Amino acid sequence: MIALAVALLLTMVLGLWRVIKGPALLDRLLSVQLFGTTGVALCLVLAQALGVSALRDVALVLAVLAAAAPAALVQRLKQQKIAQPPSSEDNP
Amino acid sequence: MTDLSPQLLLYIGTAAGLFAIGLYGFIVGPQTLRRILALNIIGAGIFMLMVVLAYRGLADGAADPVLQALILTGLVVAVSATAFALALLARLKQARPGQYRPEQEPGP
Amino acid sequence: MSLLLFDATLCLLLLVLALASILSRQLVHGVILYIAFGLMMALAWARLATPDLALAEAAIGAGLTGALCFSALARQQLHLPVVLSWPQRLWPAVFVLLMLGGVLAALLQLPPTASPLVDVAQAELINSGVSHPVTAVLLNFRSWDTLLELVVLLLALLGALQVAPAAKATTSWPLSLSWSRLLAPMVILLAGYLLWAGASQPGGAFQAGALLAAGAVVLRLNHQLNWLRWSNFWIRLLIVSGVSAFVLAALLAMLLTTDNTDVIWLRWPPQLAGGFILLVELFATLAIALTLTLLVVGEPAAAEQAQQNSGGEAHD
Amino acid sequence: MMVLLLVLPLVGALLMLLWPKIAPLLTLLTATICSLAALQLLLQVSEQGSQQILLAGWPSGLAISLEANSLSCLLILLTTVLQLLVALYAFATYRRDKLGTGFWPLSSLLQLGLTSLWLSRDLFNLYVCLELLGLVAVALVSLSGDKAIKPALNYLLLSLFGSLCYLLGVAMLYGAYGVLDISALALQWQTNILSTAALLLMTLGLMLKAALWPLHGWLPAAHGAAPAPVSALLSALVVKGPLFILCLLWLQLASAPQAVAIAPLFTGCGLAALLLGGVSALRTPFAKNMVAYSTVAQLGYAMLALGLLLRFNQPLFAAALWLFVLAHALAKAACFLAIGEITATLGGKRLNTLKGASQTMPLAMFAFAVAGGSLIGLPPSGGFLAKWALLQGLWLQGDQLLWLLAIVLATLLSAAYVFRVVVLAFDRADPVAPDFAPRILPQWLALLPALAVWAMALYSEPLLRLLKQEGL
Repeated sequence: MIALAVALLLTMVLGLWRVIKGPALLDRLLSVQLFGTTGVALCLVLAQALGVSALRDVALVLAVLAAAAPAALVQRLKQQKIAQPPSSEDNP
Repeated sequence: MTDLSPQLLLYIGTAAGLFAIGLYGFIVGPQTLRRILALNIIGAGIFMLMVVLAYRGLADGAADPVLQALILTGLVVAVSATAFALALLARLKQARPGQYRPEQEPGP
Repeated sequence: MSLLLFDATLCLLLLVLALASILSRQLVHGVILYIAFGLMMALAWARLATPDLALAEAAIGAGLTGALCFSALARQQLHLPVVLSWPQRLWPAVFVLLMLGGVLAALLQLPPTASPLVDVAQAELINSGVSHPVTAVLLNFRSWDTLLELVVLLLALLGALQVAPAAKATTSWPLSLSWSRLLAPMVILLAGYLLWAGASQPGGAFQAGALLAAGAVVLRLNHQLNWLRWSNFWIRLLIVSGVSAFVLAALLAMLLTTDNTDVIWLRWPPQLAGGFILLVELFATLAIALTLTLLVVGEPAAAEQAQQNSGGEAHD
Repeated sequence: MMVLLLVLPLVGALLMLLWPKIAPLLTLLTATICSLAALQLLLQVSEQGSQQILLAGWPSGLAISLEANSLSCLLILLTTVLQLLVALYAFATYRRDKLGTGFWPLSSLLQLGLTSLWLSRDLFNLYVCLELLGLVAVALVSLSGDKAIKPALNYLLLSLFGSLCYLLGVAMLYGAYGVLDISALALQWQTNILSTAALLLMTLGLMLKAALWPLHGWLPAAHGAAPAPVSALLSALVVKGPLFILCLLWLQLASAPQAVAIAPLFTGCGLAALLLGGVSALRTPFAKNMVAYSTVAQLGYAMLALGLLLRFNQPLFAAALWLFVLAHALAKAACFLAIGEITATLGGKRLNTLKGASQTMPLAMFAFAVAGGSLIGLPPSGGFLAKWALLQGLWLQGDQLLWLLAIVLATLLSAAYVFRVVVLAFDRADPVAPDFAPRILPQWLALLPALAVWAMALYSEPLLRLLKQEGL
């Protein structure tokens, strides 16, 4: 069970690469989304492995809310167009 | 030199590390928003330390409820303060038009 | 062994994300990294088997902080990356390392024994009116802290409303709108469940309130719930009710215990404690949800006024 | 009685939020009742000894404990009376000065935060009180609008950082001893790296929040930018909160070797604050900033007294410490109200606006001069009492010539910045014309605390006895 959790965590380490390196803002955002969904899975696995059933509630909350931040972001992006920052470094 | 289990030591080290990272960010900045993030990272480090402390010397799975409650209280206080700081920051950006480019300005 | 590997990976991820969020050259990236860091913190709480915190962190870190930071970012002009000279980086780093050394040296001296309060709290749990020890500490053993904490939250809202700049009108987006409508009932259901569960298992007022707020924020961003504003008397009443229900309940409890010789502030009568706590939590949840929502989205009235005032310019 | 003092401002603030129209009257009402209650509590405590309650009726350790000793009561009385005075001043001027409606509930919450801080004896509860105080102070500063936003934000960030340092210290102490109650902690205290590090972290945080030199950088801007009644409250009361906790920690918790080891730091910082703060006050061109720098300098006396108290353990220094706090609070409230009233009437922020003010606004100028006399330490003011206790203590220790010299120098500096204003005000050649007819009532209100600080001398015997026996 723990091995499964470790494997899930390792996928996050791979996601970390995209979050840090980008290159585009969208890459970073999508990998944060990946963190969210993997987090849900991880919580469920941990609930089983550690025997703490309340962690399933955590998974539920994460699943419902993991989309809230990106929704807020998209909303703000539309008004501010921060998706295209002035520096060229970020454009793919 | 210590009787704590390696796992607790690992988390204590991480907590101290987060505190240090946040401290560095708070001092160096340079943007105010980044300093607010840094404060939150310091807070996360402290809360992590408190969680780890809650596990010492108890049977498996049990944790000190007092510490957990303190953390929850601290968390609410931290969120409130962060939100207030961000509101002030937003106003600051608006109050100094020299550093802020309003949306309404005609584009090229 | 594999658990230790898991812990090591998790800690590494946390440290790398925090460091990257501080050191990233662009602020936007710093904020995104910080949100990822918040998610990872929720996982760390889950791993440390503190579901109360994991729930709170999930609602705040994943839901609200992200929205807050992006709102702040949206109002800020993008800075070009700031390059600091090496003395500007070196001296703080030296100071931080010294501090880290001191703190670590001190932390290694921590005794491995639990606090004596754990046993006391466990022994008194049956008299507290709830069966979940964390809720008992929050709303009974150390309720004064919680009351003041609610005041702090209210205060942050007062301060934020007072300085709030005129918010800009946003345009709604059909997909996000219908999605948020779908989300709303689920959030309410889940929040109610968390509040109810708080008496016996992890969950409680703050978690439920933060969750509700996260749902309300998404709706507000899509121009729903326009009645949700500070200038609306009933909303103000609800926001204030979090603290006032607490105070009123405490005063009522004082009246009910007049047969005893000593009347003590914030003591619930033992047989009614569960009811009092549920009542206080119910109002606290509503107040927390509304306060957090307004903290994140600001006062909508200002936005609409600004829209009317600057209507001409906006079309340029 | 304690509960009344805590609940009343809170309930008042809540009602003010619901019905903003009645807020000013409600503030005056609650402040009056609280002042009377505080007086009653002080009398009660001085007769029957200190009172302690365990909140919510749980066993000691689990419950948060509140303690009303004579010092706490005195500070509560000071808080409520100043609150009432400032509320009156604000009531008299809020239409003219466009003080937002936000002022009233915030000032009530400030009273709540301060009262609960003076009473609390629980490390974590003190953290919550500190945060409450910090947020309310920042919200009050930001009432001034655009020009105050930057100082307010800076204040908030540093104050948050200070609280986090304090919280880390609390976490370490709880980790080591498993209790949060200060008296329980004092019983098990050990001198080791852990407790020393925790104390130092908390000291760093509290010094930052109390604007003690060299961590005072945020104060002049924040206090200078705030509206006059707010600056009066902040300078007189808010910075004293963290100072109070600092004294609690070092006087009740720290072991003798730790106390002796830290003493040079406090005395050194105190001296530096006195001298450098005084020089800055002398050099700044803005009237309110001058008063704010004077706060930095005057806090140096408190630091000095604390350091000497830790070093020599002589009760006279404890009396000096708290006399400084009381005298400074009254004098500074008078200074800020007087300067605020003058600058509002004469329409300018710079010191040279005050030219000839003794002619146009004699009462306010008189209030400033009288309060300034206490800041300098002229007999028989409260400031003199405090300084006298300090010098007496030094005399008893013997061979402290260097300290005497430094105190004389600091006195000269404070005299210099007070006389700088007074001389300017008595320059009747070409007075600055007021923007509108000066009003009498606010000037009287500024004069009241200034007179009170001189009246302290009348009660010097009981005050000294109270403070010496308590000394925390």
